[in-house]
Amino acid sequence: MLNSLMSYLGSSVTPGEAGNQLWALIYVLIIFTGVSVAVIAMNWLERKALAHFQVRLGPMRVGPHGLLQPIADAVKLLLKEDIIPSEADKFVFWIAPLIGLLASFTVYTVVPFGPSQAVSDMNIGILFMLGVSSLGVLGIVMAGWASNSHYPLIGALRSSAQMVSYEVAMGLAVVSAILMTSLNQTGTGTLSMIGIVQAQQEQHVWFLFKFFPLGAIAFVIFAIAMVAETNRAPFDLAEAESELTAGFHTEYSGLRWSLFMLAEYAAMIAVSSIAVALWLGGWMRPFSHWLSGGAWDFVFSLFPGLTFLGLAAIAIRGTIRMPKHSLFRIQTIGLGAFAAVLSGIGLLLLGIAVGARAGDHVALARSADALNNVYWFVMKIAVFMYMFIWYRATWPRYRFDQLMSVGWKVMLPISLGVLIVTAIVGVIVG
Amino acid sequence: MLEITTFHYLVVAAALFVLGVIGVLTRRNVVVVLMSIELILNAVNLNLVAFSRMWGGLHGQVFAIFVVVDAAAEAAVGLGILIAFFRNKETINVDEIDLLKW
Amino acid sequence: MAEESKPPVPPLPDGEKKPAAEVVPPAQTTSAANAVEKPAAAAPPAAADKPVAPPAAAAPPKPAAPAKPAGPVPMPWTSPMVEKYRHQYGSGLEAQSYLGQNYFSVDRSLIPNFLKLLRDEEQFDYCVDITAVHYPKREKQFEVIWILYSFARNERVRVKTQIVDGESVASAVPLWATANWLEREVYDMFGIKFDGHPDLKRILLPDGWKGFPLRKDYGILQQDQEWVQINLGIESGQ
Amino acid sequence: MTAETKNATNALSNLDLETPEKPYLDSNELIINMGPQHPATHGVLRVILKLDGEKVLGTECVIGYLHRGVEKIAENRTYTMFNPYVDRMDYVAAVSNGLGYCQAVEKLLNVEAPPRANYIRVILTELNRIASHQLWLGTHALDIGAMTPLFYTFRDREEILKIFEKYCGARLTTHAFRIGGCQYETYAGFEREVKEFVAFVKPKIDEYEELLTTNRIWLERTKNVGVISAEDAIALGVTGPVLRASGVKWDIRKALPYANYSEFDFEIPIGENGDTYDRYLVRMAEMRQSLRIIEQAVERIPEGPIMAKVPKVIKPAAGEIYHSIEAPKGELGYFIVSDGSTQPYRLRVRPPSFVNLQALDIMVRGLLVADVVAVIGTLDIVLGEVDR
Amino acid sequence: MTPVATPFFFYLLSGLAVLGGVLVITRRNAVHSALALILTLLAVAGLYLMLYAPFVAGVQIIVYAGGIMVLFLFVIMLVNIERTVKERQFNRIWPVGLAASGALLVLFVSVLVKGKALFPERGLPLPEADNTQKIGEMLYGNYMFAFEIASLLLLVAILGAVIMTKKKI
Repeated sequence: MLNSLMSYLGSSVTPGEAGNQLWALIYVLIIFTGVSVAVIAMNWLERKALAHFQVRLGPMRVGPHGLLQPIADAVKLLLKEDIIPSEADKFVFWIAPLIGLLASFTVYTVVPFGPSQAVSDMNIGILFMLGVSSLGVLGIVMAGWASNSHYPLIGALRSSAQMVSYEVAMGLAVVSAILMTSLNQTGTGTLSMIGIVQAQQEQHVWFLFKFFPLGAIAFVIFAIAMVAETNRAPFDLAEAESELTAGFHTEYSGLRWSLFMLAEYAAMIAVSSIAVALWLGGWMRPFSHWLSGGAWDFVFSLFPGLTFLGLAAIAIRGTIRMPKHSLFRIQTIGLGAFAAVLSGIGLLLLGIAVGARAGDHVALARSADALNNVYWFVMKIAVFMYMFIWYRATWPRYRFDQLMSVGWKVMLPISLGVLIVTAIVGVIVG
Repeated sequence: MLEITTFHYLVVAAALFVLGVIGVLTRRNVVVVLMSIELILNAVNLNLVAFSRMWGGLHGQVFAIFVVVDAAAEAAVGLGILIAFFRNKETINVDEIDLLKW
Repeated sequence: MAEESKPPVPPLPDGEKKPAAEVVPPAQTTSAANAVEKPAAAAPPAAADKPVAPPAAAAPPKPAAPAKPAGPVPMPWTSPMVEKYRHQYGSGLEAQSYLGQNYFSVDRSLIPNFLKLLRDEEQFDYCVDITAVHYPKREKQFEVIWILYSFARNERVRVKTQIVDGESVASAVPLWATANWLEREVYDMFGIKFDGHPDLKRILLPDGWKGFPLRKDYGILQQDQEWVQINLGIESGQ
Repeated sequence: MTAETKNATNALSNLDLETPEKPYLDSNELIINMGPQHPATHGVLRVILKLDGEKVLGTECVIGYLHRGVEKIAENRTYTMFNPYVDRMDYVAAVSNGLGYCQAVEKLLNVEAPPRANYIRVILTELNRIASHQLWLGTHALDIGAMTPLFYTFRDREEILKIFEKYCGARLTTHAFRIGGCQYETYAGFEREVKEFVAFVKPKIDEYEELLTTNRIWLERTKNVGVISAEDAIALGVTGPVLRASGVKWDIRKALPYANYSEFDFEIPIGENGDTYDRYLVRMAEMRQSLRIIEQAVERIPEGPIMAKVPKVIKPAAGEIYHSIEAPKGELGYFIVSDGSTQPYRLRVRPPSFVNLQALDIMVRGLLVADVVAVIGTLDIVLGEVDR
Repeated sequence: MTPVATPFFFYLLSGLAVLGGVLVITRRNAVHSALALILTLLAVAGLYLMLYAPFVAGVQIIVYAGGIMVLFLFVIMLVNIERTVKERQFNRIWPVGLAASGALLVLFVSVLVKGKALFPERGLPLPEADNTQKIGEMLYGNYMFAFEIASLLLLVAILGAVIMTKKKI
């Protein structure tokens, strides 16, 4: 066991490829926990950010600045009565959120957080991701149908039509990115997620900027389609609360409802990671080509630690500005402790980075590398998450027919055109 | 455990095929009949891919992809007919589809 | 108020009617016809000298002598329009003005025609409101009131008719679509039926409710006990 | 099919739905109850939607859930006692309601409020119009899916409510006016605060417009949605911004001026197409016009008494009167029949929301469910006033 | 990627596939049938992966499970009449159908038993890494014509479906 644990450490491929089930399991656990924590954090962040967009404070009561609000929410949802409507199809009603959850979490097996930081590297990685994430619609459709109620049914119909239509444009945009992977020395493209990122590394360019503006257009199409794909504003027709009360999950409550939310946010992170891997260079740090060299590598490797220290600084500022009333003592202590934890993590990360630079300890260097890779990947995803919130705060909701016509009449032709032009340019240039 | 050979896959495919045939021949609901046809097509696909593996070529897999395309076309047309039919007769039972024209 | 009922006089046949072109409003009304376009200029500053605010009347109303301690009284209302219709309908129609607001008291049988004339010939194209008043002591218990407004003339007029309990009135829905709900509300509150209404049913009260709350004999605390018990499962809604 | 939907089917059977051909999947026409509890019905409005897929074939409004019998109550209260009740009808424009009622009774009494009272009335009423439109904008945008304007408008509406509170102690159901004038003299700094408010809210209105007016999705959601032509609007008795958006330049403040509106210089914004977007633009412009009126009124507000000579016991002579004002939602009319006693013999309220709501059906036929929500929002109904 | 515990996964997946198939033809409710079919499709996709056909597996998931089945569910919801659940599920000639299927099964079994010796123990090694690329080359090389015909077929199918479902073009 220990051997099989240690045997992987030296390898530079994913545990799935190395055939190391134990490490694969560990990765799965890490990713599952990480995504769940990210969803919880996203929940808090969305409420907070949205609140600040809307000139209000958002959650402030549970924990300092509402930091513990997601936990309180989770507890509430777990304890809440779980209602199944009497006329509902019990089995389907029960299994629908699980399907959604399963679909959005299965995607993470091929998300490349780093060259070897993924559960597995399938040679059909992107195909797998698109396929599995498209299964999420089944959960929504079944939830809407099983509720045996009109609003959920309409929500489900909307959602299925919407997701199927946007998948087409999304797929074509993805294909144009995949096309770019073949423009290297060997002339062979790849569908593997890690391969795609490595192709960007090889070509020294994020595909976002490749054949400017072709890559950018494909990226924008994907970025729009992925919002539609995850049923988020302004494409949140399936759960449009002002029209369909809550769409497909109108009849859901408590735990099952929270599973839907979990699935939705996990799917958001998943599609964002596709976008990051395909167009934003995956785990590559910014300017890895222009600002190359050991010194720059070192500078950029400081970023993870500095980020945590920055967060810690914000938390410390919050602690200092906390009212000096005895009622706030616990909150102050809590925020202070949070700041301490954050700065501890930051210092640790800085230490690793510095240590990797100073000594030539292989394990340290490797973990510094891994941290960097994961850090940049997560940071890029975070940008997308923020965009999701921003969209929601800014835009009204599309109407169903408009959504469809945008999907079929605007995005599909453009993505087809981009694909064709990319192919032509690829042939000419490569 | 036994080594898995092409034979095993063929057995599974045969089972799926027979299930599909039973569905097509006995069920009344057109939607289920269509789904049974999908089962048959899958059985065929499984055979194709298994043989492709057996002979080490990719022709079987390519053919399987064509079958999937065909299945998509069949589903679209079949469900289209079904909707048109349902609109006229308000039934989706296959044994009530007994007129060539209405 | 004109309480006494008049014997119905059938309107003149169409052939004898004056052609519409001759029905020219008086001069100041024609100028007021533009009021929709530039009303501020047309409207005199109404506040200072005249207590009656709106310059609504086409024919300037008789100043409703405010000095009179007994209060204002209805005045006869004269205008070319009134003259024309008085001529046409005779005693079935009475035009009066109270506090500068003009109204016709019309016999019930004249209502459909008269409203149609007002709309088509006098351009009262906007039916502001339809309502009713219950006078239990009178022989004709109900007074149904149409409040009409003309954009072209910038003038508001009321048409009233009196009916006995159980009698119906012609529906104004064919003339003004807005009458639909307004008549339903009158029916709901007073139980007055409107002939030719497309969908005369209760609007504010629930469908099975018994009684018509705005009648004077309906107490303010009264309710349909039975309905409340059956549908709400409580003894009383109070 | 539950019993509920069966009832709904019956309720719809009398709608003359023009279906020249067999509708798509006719056995699957959906009957949907939108409301009485629904996020977008602005209260307890129940709209029975008959849908073909998502296309609306017909609607039927079921109202009366908030019916309190205001007209019956009026017959059992004295004129003075009834005054606060009118605030509860259109509870987002309580000041307007009060103005209409007080003026109607004043007319019946044949008295005129003194000029200073009229100025105060105009200022407060126009502030109230802005508040009402702000609330409308927030909720309407929320219906269409834009969350953020709601919070902006509520933030700014708060300033108006503060002025109300300082003036008369109440924020929502203000009961600001009395028959014959105003009860309260303005507080110290009233003029200054109103001026500050005007300066404060002008850029805020720009801010709302910045979020919405040129927003592509907003345009797509509102342009050519819920179109009502001027003829239809007049026939349906629709008033207020909805009528003006259809191109009819008619505002009671100009056409039949009351209070002292004839002394102010302002414009009547009108639209062209009568769609949801035009109604939006008209209301936005109306807010600006209201600010103009307020600015002029604050500048010119005279000194003097604020109450006319009104007897302690209000006992109008027998007679009847109809008086209407331009409330934020349209023509708000009071038809009062007096029998010479201290109580109105009959008091009829002509509610703009009630009449405007009637237009919903023809406005949404053939549109989609999402548009129903948009149109309900754009009609700017308040169920307290619809049901009374 | 080297498959692990091959027999276990094979029996698991094929068991699931057959179970799904049985459920498809026995469930009263069409939605349940569709769910069972999805189960079968996913299991078969797993079997494809075991047969070193990742691209076909991916296509299976995307096209079948993600596309065709959503279409099925969509239509089931559109034509969802509850009485079909309460009605007779099998047509009157079901014994004949069953007998015919039984005969087919017997045929299959006999063929498989007789021909068992024909199948080699181990398939020839298939290069997995460039599976997709090879398939692509074949699709656009050897089978180009067939590929074009397939695309034409799809186009015709789309048009047909649209024309049939539209009440008025």
